[in-house]
Parts: sequence; C-alpha cells; structure tokens
Amino acid sequence: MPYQLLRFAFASKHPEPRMFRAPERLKDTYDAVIIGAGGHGLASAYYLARDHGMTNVAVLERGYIGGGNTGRNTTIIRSNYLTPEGVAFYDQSVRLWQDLSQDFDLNLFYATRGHFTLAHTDSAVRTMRWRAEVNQHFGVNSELVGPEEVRKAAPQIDITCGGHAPILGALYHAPGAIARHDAVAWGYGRGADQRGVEIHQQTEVLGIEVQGGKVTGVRTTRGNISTPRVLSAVAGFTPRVTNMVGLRTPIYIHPLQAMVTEPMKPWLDPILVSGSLHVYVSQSARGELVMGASLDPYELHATRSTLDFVEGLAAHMLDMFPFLSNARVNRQWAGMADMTPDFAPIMGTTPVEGFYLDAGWGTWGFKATPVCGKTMSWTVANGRDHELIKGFNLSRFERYELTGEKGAASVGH
Amino acid sequence: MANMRSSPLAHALATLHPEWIDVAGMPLAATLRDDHSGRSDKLGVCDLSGLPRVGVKGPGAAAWLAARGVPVPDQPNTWTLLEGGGVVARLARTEFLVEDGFGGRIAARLAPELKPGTTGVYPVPRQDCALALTGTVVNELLVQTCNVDFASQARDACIVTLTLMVGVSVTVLRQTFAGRDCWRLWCDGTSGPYLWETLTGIAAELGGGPVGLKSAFPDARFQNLQ
Amino acid sequence: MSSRLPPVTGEWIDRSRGLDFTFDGKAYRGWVGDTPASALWAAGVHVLGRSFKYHRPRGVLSMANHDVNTMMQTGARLNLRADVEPLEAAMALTSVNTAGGASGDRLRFLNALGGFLPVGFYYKAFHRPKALFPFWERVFRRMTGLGTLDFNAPHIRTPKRYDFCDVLVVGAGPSGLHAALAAGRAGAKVVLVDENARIGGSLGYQRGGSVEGLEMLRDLERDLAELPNVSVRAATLAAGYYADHWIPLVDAKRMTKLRARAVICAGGVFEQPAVFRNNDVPGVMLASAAQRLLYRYAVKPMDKAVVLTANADGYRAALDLMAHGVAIAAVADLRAEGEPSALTMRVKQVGIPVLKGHCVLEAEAVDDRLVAATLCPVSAEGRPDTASPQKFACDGLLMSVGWAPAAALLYQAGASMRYDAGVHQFVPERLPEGVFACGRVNGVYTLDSKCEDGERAGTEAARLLGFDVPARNFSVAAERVAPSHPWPIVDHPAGKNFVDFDEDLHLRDFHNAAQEGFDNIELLKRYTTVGMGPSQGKHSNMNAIRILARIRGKSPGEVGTTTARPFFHPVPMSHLAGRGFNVHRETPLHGRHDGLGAVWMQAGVWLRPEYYGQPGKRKADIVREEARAVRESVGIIDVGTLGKMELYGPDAGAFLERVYTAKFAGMKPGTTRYAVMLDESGVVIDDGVVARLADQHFYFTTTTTGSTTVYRELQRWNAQWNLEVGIVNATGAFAAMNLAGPKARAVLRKLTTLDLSNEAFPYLALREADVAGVPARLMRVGFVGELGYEIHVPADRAGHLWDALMDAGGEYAIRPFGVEAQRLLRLEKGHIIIGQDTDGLTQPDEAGLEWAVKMDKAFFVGQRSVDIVRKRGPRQKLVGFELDAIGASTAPRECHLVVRNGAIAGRVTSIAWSDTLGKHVGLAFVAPDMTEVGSPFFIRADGGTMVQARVVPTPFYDAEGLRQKVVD
Amino acid sequence: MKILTCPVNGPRPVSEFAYGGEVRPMPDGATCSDREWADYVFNRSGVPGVKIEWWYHIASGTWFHAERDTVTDRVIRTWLPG
Repeated sequence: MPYQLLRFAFASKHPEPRMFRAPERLKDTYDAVIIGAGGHGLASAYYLARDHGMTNVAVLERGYIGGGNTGRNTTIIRSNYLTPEGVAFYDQSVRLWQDLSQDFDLNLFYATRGHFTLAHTDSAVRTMRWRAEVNQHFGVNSELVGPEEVRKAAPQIDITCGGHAPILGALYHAPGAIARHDAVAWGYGRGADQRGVEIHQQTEVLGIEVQGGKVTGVRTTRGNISTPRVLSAVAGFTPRVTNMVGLRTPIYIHPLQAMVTEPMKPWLDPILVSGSLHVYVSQSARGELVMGASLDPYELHATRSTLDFVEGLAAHMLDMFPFLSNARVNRQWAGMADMTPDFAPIMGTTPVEGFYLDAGWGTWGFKATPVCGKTMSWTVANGRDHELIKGFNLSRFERYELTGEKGAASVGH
Repeated sequence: MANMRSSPLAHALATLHPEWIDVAGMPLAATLRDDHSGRSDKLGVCDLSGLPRVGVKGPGAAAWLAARGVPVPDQPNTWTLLEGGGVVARLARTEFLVEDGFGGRIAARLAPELKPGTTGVYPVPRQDCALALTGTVVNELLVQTCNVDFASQARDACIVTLTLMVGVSVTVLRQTFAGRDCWRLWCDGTSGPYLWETLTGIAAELGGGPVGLKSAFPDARFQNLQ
Repeated sequence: MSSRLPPVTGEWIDRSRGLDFTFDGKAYRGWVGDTPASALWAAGVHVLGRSFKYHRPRGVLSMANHDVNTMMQTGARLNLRADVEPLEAAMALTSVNTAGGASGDRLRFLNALGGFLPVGFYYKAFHRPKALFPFWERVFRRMTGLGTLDFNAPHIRTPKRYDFCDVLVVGAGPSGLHAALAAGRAGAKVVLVDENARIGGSLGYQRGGSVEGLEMLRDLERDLAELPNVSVRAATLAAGYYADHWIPLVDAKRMTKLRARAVICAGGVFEQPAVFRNNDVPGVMLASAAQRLLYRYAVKPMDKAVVLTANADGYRAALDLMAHGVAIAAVADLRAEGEPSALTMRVKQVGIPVLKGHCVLEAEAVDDRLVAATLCPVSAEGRPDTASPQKFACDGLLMSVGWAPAAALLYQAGASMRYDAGVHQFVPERLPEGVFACGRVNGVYTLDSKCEDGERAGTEAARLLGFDVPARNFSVAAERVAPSHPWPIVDHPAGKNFVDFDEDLHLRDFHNAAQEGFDNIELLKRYTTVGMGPSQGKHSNMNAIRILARIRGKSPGEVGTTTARPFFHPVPMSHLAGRGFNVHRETPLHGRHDGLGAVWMQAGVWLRPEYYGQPGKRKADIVREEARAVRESVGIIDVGTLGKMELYGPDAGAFLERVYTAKFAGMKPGTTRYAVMLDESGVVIDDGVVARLADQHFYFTTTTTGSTTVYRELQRWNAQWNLEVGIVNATGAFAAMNLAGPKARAVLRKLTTLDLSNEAFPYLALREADVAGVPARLMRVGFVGELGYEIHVPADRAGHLWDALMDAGGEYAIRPFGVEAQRLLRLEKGHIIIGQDTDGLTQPDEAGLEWAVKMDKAFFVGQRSVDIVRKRGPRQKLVGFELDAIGASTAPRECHLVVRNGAIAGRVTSIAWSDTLGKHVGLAFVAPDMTEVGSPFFIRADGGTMVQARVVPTPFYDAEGLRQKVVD
Repeated sequence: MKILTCPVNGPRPVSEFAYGGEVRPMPDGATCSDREWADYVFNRSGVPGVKIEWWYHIASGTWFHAERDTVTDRVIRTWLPG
C-alpha cells in the first residue's frame, strides 16, 4: 500500500484542505480574466500564475469547475495528427501530460494504452500512412500497421467487422492514453488557486467592455470587473462570447454524444477508433467501455441525448465485438462541440486588443489541455501568439490559409 | 426484344429456383421452389419490377399527363387508379410515376411520347425495383423496417409515402393490385438487391418470404403482358 | 432452511414449475416467476453478492432493480440484476466481482482497510513513483469491473420495431392504471407499460395486511381488458425519453421505439434507505423489498424484524410481516410525534413496542447476517442520543423512511422540478407540452388521491389530443403527512453508514468531499462518484442532496438535483443495435462480376470489382494482365457507379456554367466536356463529364462517391436561382460500361450500325444509337488512355449489353478489368482522381486544373475564392514524377512524403509500377518552386529510405494522345 | 426522435432529413471586398437563437426552409423557398 494512504487511516480529521477557495466577491480589477473554468481555462490560469507570475487573475465560470466538455469527453489523449502544426502542438501536449500527475501531486490516472485508428478502405490506409509519415517526421511514435497488429493488441476483435468493413490496417500510436478527465480540471484549479488565482463558480459573464478596440472590462452576474485582458476558453459557448466583442468566427456548434456501459472486468487495453464505423472506444479504469461516434448532424446549443446515436453506435460496436451483445449501456450524455471548417482550433490574438481566443476545439480539446494552458498563458502574458499556435490564428481564414486537419479528425478522435 | 430486360433482382431471384414468366420483356419469377402454399397469405415479397413504368417531372408534368387522358392526382403524395390496374402516383408536388397493372398499356404508350425538349416536362427514367408485399402480417414487416405509421393511413385517402426504409429511399402505397390487397414499394434498382435481401430475411422470420407472381396474384391474367 | 411461505394470494411464482439452478456452485431450486434473489433468499442464502469497494456482504435491498451489489453472471450473460431478473432453469449463477464467491470472497479483507481508502483516495496516491503507476493501474482494473465477458458469446441480432400511439402511460400502479383507463375510455390509443413482470405496482405488494388493493387491481385489469385500444405491456421498460415523445420500450426480446402523442409518467417512487451504521448488512432492507418478497415470491423475509420508519408505510409493512408470521421486535419511528393515523393503534394492539423519536444507531451482524439492531432516541435535527441505547435481537430490519421520485423520464423530457416541503420530495413544477405526471412521482400518496390523480392525467392527455371528453374538475388532496423524512440519516463515529451502496460511500465521505471544496451537487457527484454506479443514484441521490444541503445550510431545493440521463435501467447492446442494417448499392452487372470472380471493394455505398480473381494468381499479376489487355487489345469496366444526371430546360447550359468551372453554353449537341466542381471556398470537390444531347438536354457524370451530395447541392442551388431547369438523378437508372483498348471499335462495330469512324464519331463526341438492340448513349472518352467508348444504357438492359460485348469481344480476348487496373491505366495517362490526388483543401491550380477554370464567366461557385487565392499563389503543385532507380522493394508508396532539406515539401498522391512504361510513375504534391521538369526531389519511403524521383511531364503514356484517337 | 415537418411530405422523424445550414445571403462577388467574401465563405453566426435554415427531405428530394430555435431545438415553422 502506498505511503500516501497511511495518513488517511491515522488522522482524526480528514487531512485534506480545500482544493479551491470560494471567494465571496469579485475584485474590482484583475490583470486578466479567463472565461471558463474547464481544463483549458484553468490550465491557462495555472501557467499564467506559475510560469508568468501573473496571479491577479479571475477565472469566471457560469456553472461549476470542469462541468463543460472537460467532464463530458471520452478522455483520449494522442498526438498523431496530420499537419505539421497539429503534430508539433499535440506532441508538446502529450509530453506535458505524461508528467502532470507528478506536477500536480494528484493522480490523473494517466494511462498509456496505445491508440489504433482503424482503416477499412484503401483510401483510409493511404490517409493513415500520410499521418504516420508526418508523425514520424516530427519524432512522434506512430506507424501504419497491418490487421495482424490490431489483432495482437485486441485479440477479441472481429477483424472483418461483421463481414462488411474488414480492417485493412491501422495507424498505431503507442503513446495514446486516457486519463481521468475531472481530475485534470481539479489539478489545474487547485494549482492555480494555490498560486493566488481566484476561481469564481456560478458567475456568468454578461458582457465584455471594449473601448477603442481594446478590452477594458467584463460584466458578470456578480458585478463588473475592469481588466485589460480577457481569455475566452468556453468551447461550445464561444459564439456567445465572441458576439460580446463583435467578433465573427467560423465556429459552429454541434452536439457530440458519448455513452458508457456497465463496468466489466478488464479486457480491452488499447484505444480503438474506426472512422468508417464511426466508433471510438476505450475501457476505463473502472471497467466501463467509454464510447463515442461522430458529431450530431445539425447545429444545436444543448446537451440532449438521442436514441439513434446509441442505436448506431451499438450496432457498430457489435460489428467489431459481437460478444458484447449482452453488455448493457448504462448512460449516455452529450457535450457541445465548437467546430471549425478545417478541424483545427482557433487560438491566440484577435482583432480586438486584449481579447484572446482559445476555441474551435471541436472534438479534440481534452488532449490539448496542457499545451493550451502553456501557449495561451504565454500569449496572454506577452500579447502575441506563441510560436506553437501561430498556425491556428483566427486570421488564417480570411487569408485562405487553412490548416488541413480534416483528414485526421473525420471521426472526432 | 424478348427477355432483353432484367430485373434488379434477377441475380437474387435466380438463386431461388424460379420458374420465369415474361412481363413486358423482363423475366420475373412466376413461382419459386420454396414458395409453399399460403406464404403469400402470411407475408409475401414479390418482384414486380418488369411492369411498364414511366416518370415525368416539372411544372408542366401534370398538364402533360392530363392532356393524354391520364387521371392526375390533385394532391401531392396521393395516387389514382389507372385503367387496367395500374397507378398514377404524385410524388411530392410536380413529379409523377405512372405504372401499368397487368392489364394496362398506358405507361407503355406514354413512354415513347415523353421526349426531352418540352419546357417544364422532364422525363424521369424509371429503373425501379418494384415490389408488392402481401399477407396478413405485412404490418409487422413495415414496423420493423420503417418509421412511418402506415397502419393509421386511411385507405380511401390513397396516400403515397416517400420515406426511408432500412436506410433506402422508397415510395410506398397501398392498393388492391390484381385483385389483392397489398403494399406496393418502389426503390432505385441499385438499392433493390439490398432491400430485397433485408425484407425477405425479415419476412422469413415472420413466417413468410419471397413469393412468385402466381402465388402473390393468383387471380391475375398475365398473358397480355408477354 | 426454506423460508418459502404457503401460497400467498397474488403471488407471482408458479409452484407447478420448478427451476433448478446453481449459485456459486451450489444447487438450489426455485419456481417460475422467481428471481435469483427471491429463490436464494427463500433457500436461506443471504449473502447474494459483495460490495464494489470494501467487498462487504450484501443481500436484498430493494427487490426493485437497484440491488446492484447482487449482480450475477450466468454463462455469457453478465451483470444480471438478481433482484429482478427472471430465474431460468439451469442458470449457473455466480456473483460478480468476488474472489471465490459471494460468501467466501477472499477480498473481504478490504473492509478492514476502509480507513486507508477515504473518498477520492485514488487521486492522492499511486502516481509516485511514476514508473509504478502502470502496475497500480492493472491492480485497479482487476479490482474494479463487475461481470466478465465471454468472447465466444454470439452476436445477438434482435429485431427492433416502431410503434405509434396516442398516449403512453409509464407505470402501471394505481395512478397509471387509472390514467390508462381514463385515456382509453376517451378513445385514445393507449400503451401502458410497467417494468415489473406484472402490473399493479404498489397495489400488489404494499398491502398493509389488507386485500383491498389487490381487489382494486383485479377490477382495473378487467376494465382495461375491455378496451381494445389499450395495450398493456408488463415486463417492459420505458428506458428513456427523447425529443417529441419518442420512447424506447425495452423488453426481454427487443426494443420497440414508440412514438406517442402524449406521455404520462406514473412511474412512482424509489424507496430510500435510512443511513445508519451497518445499514448494508444482509437482513437490512427497504420495507418495500420485504413486502415484495412476501407478496410476489411468497418468501418470508426474516423471522424477527425491527422496523425503522418515518411514515405510515412502515406501519403497514409491519402489519404485512405480522400477517405472515414475522415477529416484530420493535417499531422505531424517527418522528417525535410518531404516526398520527390509526395505524399506530393497530400495531400497538398486537403488543409491538413503538418507539417514537427513535433511530437505528447501528446494526450488528454475525457471520454476515443481521443479528441485532441498536435503537436510541434521536433529536428533531437528527442527533442520536446515545446515553441509553436499546438493543433488539432481530434477523431483519426494515427501512421505511421515505421516497424519491422516479422522475428520470420527466427530467429527460425537460420538466422542471421543485422541492415540496409538504412531502419532502422533489415534484414536477412545470411539465413540457404533452407530458403529464401522476401518482407518487407527483407527490400524491393516499390511495384515493392516486386514483384521482391518474384519472386527471389520463383525461387531460386525451383532451389535449382532441378526444371528446368533458372537462372535469379534479381535486387531488394534498398529503396531510409527509411520506418522506427530511433527515433519515444518523452519524456514527465508526462510519460504515452507507449512502450509496453501489459505490460504498458512507456519510463521512460526503463531509470529506465538501471539505475539499466539492460542495456543489455536480462536483460532489463527480468527486465521490455518488449516483454514478449501475443503479444511477436511485437509492443514493436523494440522501446525497439532503447531506449536502445540510453541509451548506441550504434546502434540498436550493442544492438541486443532477441530470438524469438515459437509460433508466441499463439496456443490452443487442437490443440497441437491432439487426444491424448495412445499406449498400449494386450495379445491375453485380451478378455478372460475381460470376467472373470479382474481388469486391467498397466505394462509398457501392461495391465495385477491385479485380477479377483467378485461382493461384497474385493480385498484382492479375491487375497487370487486366491493364495489358486494355493497352494491347480490349477491356471492359463497369462504371455504373458514376453519378449520372439528366438536366433539361432552356436554362440548362446557364445552370451548368454556374456550378462547374468550365463553359457549356456554347457546347454543340453531340459533344462532351470535362467538368470540375468547386465548393464556395474554391476547393475541388468533384469532377465528371458533361455531354450535350440537345439544346435543352445535358447528361453529365459525377464521381461515384459524390453523386448523392452533388445532386442534393444542385437541387439547392436551383431552389435559389429558380432557373428553368429540371434535374434528374439518373445514377441508378443508367448502367454504364467503358469499352477501351485498340480493339474497342472492332468489338463495338459488331453490335451497332452507328458510323464509328473517327470522322463521324471523333474523340470526345457523344452519339445516341442502338447497341446490341439497346438504346445507348456513347461517349468517346480517354480516361484510361486508349480508344474508348463509355456506353450508357437503361439499367434493365445492362446485362444484355454486357453479354453482347463480351461475346463480341471474344475473338479479341476481351477482358473485364477492375478498379485497380483502371487506377494504373489512368495514372499512366496522368489523369487525377478527386479525393486521392486532391484533398480537402486543394485548389484547382494546385491540382493542375487551371485550364479547366474559366474565370471570364459571370459567376460560378467558388470563382470569387479562386480569384482571391490566385493573388496569394498556390501553396503546392501536383506534378508527375518518375523514379530514377528501378526497384520495387524500395519504391515509395502513396502518401509517402516529399522531403527537402529535412522539411516536408509535399507527398506522393499516386504511384505505380507501369509495365507499359517500364518504370515507376506517380503524381506528387511538391512545393511550387519544385515543379521544373527534370528537377530531382526526394521521397522518404518505408524505413526512412530516401528515394530520388524526377519531375516529368504528364501524360506519362502517349503524351500526344494518339492512342485514344486511333483510327483502326 | 425529433420530428420535422416537411412542407410537402408532412411530419417525419429527423432521420429522414439532411441539414443544410443557415440560410445566408451571398454577397455580390463583383463588388464585395476579398475580406467580405472570405467572411461569407468561412464565418458563421454561431450565436444560438432562432435561425432560418435549409433542410432537405431525402426520400423526396425536397429542399425547404425551417425556422428553428438552436437552443431548444423547437421548429417554429417550415416552408418552401421562393
């Protein structure tokens, strides 16, 4: 038994302090205001305080810590993207992830499981090779493997997928991992809080003051604040916030759903993704199969569930794993995904001075949490885009210089 | 011209040991080896793809048909009976499907008249997989394959339904065809084999299956089609 | 020792049909109608499972589908709920998540380690040293998880079905039955479902020693049976509520997707446990569980019971127990004033001590079975007075302290709920249109009121739907006494007073979590995992809310509830998946290809021959042979999967000019033209050939995968432009085959009277003629780089034509060729494939399609964007290349990268070995400054080998284009 | 499952339809600036609220307009364009 647990048994009172304070009121002025206490917002706050010494920071959250997409995603972490910009960025993220539990002294259950993106058509095989080549070019551990490798990692899989979508190969990404999503927000939140950042839950932003093209303050349900810097890290709520500063973006919101089975004894180690079958699946430490599919087909700013989602996903799961017929789906849920035309995020400075955007995370925001915090905090502190996110600036659209991640993210994960 | 045409289901039917009958130049199954008596009364799926058929769309389509004595349904998604047991189905607003029954020659007559060139009257080539569903448990087959409440449709309303059935776009209506109450189904011929395989598979579970023309329509006279 | 009672009126078991089964290896016998739990309880087995974290023994808790600690497995069926799953013959049940069975579980030592494992302990350890975490993760994974999968279990395909009704009533207790009756009598088509094996709800088991309820049930059943428009479905779960009254009904066999016009939720309530030390030991159960054991399964739940209560239901349960020979040691009522009704007298009359204002301080177990309960006075605030506890020997303890609404469907429907302090329960505050609630879920408990409330809901639903029912004033009286206690919770310094049995959370865990800052309901849930176990909080959420409310000094209403997401109970994947339909399309030549040994590949929804297999021959060799046949003699390929569109009308030419980049208005009938389609951002999305048949009649093709979306978008454009055109998607109506090779003309000549001479029918021309008696559209095309005729005919005559062509080609050894050979042939010719040689961002100039883009038109889709992008210049260019060295082993493959000075400078989009040319040729994207013909570049092949290539002009083969124009 | 009412085919489950995005007027390419054109091509009004959208009934090939609240998913009305 680890020594860390001993103190629990021998303490008369639970020996743990609050992870985050609950400040009673907002201050009048902050050096920076971060909207959204999800993983991205809290990571940005954490690194602002830790790396840039900016501690007079408020994180404003209309709900509760980690209650948005941070707590709703399927927790897959990988860096096998398609574009040089994407690969370099996510590679940095994975490196940060790997030490995060120790950095926080909080166990995030970061578990390296290996990640297979299955190819069922020869054009998918080509795309996988493309990704593997780009990945290897940047030193990311990623390779195109044959169906036998898939079978080795997941011996139970029906390699023909019910006879109508045989697996021809896969992109194998050994560092692919999963983690306990909520704890990521708590870890960043605790770290930021300890360094002086204020986290205000149940505090909704009503408006952002802009004067002469510069951000000057924020109006909230709990009062007004003056600040020269606002970072929006609100995923599915991005259009509402950009609208407050009159900024137009390509972001559109579609729900992304997920579902989970009852727990079962461990059998599936790797993370499997199939673009053709619209499935991604991993088995959590609790033994549940955590599964997702593709985006919902139309715009909706709500997290309702649909039955056709579970029906379709279950059918495809049984194509891959017919023996799951008796396994039961326990729960389904949804998040609001902020999509972009090129499936790459929108990050960094904007035409409004002092207004920074961390958005367009679509279906892949969780895996970017640490590097977003790193790069956005640098950007906010320095007033210009961090090197790693230059390719993701909002201005790329009017320049027609899109970042082509579409091929890598067609299924979301 | 004899037997130059083949049904979208020709390949599937050939495996069922059919006795063929010529329907307007297309061999259809008159009988199938395993089509035991009574199957079509329980639940039969019958290929009618060979019936003469013509499609027309465009703002002038209704007038064009009317001018040729075809009874044009006045409401979108309704149908009227055509002389000789066929149907005129109005698909959505300005598109029509005209199909002869076993005793009719109207669609066959219209086809050569329908040439491109008239503004507002546009030929729609019809190469359907056309089916008839017969028997007492048809509704069970429908509710297992389609999210439309067919059972509640009033018969005298002559409704045409354009919907999806097991993922395929279909046109559905209920008629008395060749003396038999049945549900008629049309889909693109290239989706036909999949639809056929799916429907006959479910039908078999429900005590029915594929049937030949002679068991589906015992009262029909086929000779004038040959 | 059996505790099965003599026959009990209304019991669900069939004593004429015995069932033999085993549990953890020991043999038992039950009856049809039993559940594993009832049969085992009857057989004197009380440890039915182990808890998730501490591996504590657990027995019956609810008998109502919340007893997730007693999940069992038989064969491939895992995680069966032993409290409700119908018992079957020969079940070989084992308890899930134990080491060595429920009673001998070797992991029970974990119970003693509870102190080391407080809430969230796993966040606080195991990550240091980092290298050890994978080990710990494996340990965790082994410890968690419940049932075990059988990888040989078959793929179960269950037929799903759709159903439609006017009013769905969920829950067939007294209120639901009355609702169904009222709606049914109004003429509505009603479906009444209940998840229990039989209908009746509380009428069947909450009897209070009387048969009145049972008689009412019989009457209601009879009344309903008289209504043909009411369908009553027991053992059917309404698993969730989805938009517009769309409800999955799950039974043992299948899922029925029901579309209702109105939904009445009469799902009742879940009985809630009291929280006290050792409230989980076998023998402690909800009062309703004991009543279910009694009346459904005729099982005597215990010999001697203590009843802990805070409502009238506890007294009724005591009477029920007594009526079946259970001794009642004591009734402890949490309320200082006790039960105001006559029930108190009835209990006291038989000599049972009633201790008002008392709680259970702790329960005591010996050998995993309850032996005694310690009672003591409790203050109004819930503080126990431990000065003089009284201990009662007992082997059963009933908890009857309150209820929580089974409101999941209401939440999913978007209802808002409020906390009603009159009943100490959340009740609906605002219901969405068409959604109704009645009975206990609505805070209505008194039997007469429940019936009235049900009738009200049924009537209102029918009226909403327009059924002719007179309006009536319903008066549903408010409950005079709260059926739930606001604080059925007793602290104990030694803990083990469980709030969540799924997750082994006891009271202290909640205080500790709040202390760490997880003090709103959502964070509390996520940190403690309360309500996240398989029973989804049915017995734990309400107490969690009460605890948090007290910690925060708020009311439960202010604390609020968490979202209740589908499913209400877990649903098997097989039921959700159904049969699993896999839509595909086949060209009319499918059967022919099959007969020729086609090896199929998927192309979107289509199946296409990749090549025609021959025994003993390798794919690569066959593909080369197929290609050679085309180059040297004649081949034929089915291209019927191409999208095919008819376009009619006076504005047809103008329409095409708007959707494609080229010009068409001036095209002469009888000619064809290559056409490229862009999206609004200027990206190449499709290509094809446009043919003009007549002034007002065009016929054009799209890519195989693009046909559906292209047709759809064309329709949309025209819905905006309102040009006078008619568009027909004729993809399936026409079959198409490409007859190609130097002998193509010779073959065709045998079958048509059309003048095929180069002058009469030149390259890129279109002709209409009969071929083999079939009316056909013929286009002189050159995709594969030889003399070629693409022949389009009505689909029903495709087989006839194919046979005729194969016949006619016999003397030239005509060979059908597949997609793979076609890809090679077109590559030799330098023709691109949209989607392979372009990607989601490719502009026409980058793909070498400048020539096909006519900027001097007024408008075409994407034009303005091309204009903008041209100012910037292309980011990459597609070029033809050949490899300097010949050697298939090191040859790059498609999507290998072009590398310059260590940086990515492009990628290979197509590459193949060409027998004809005797070298590897390919297409690659390269940087714009690397396009000069003859300039070398490097491709990184497998294993990092750098392979030198050289830019060459395309076409690689027959650059002058003489082959496709060949004159015999 | 959500029900959508096609102006021609009546109320049908949403699975019978394809979504076509918000109805957006195209600027005149001849007179607008590059930036205005790029704004039209890429940017969307992602703010939730009542929007007029394109929807397509697959089986009948019918495009129509729907006024829909993108927060509640309530469809206020549907009609044929033009």
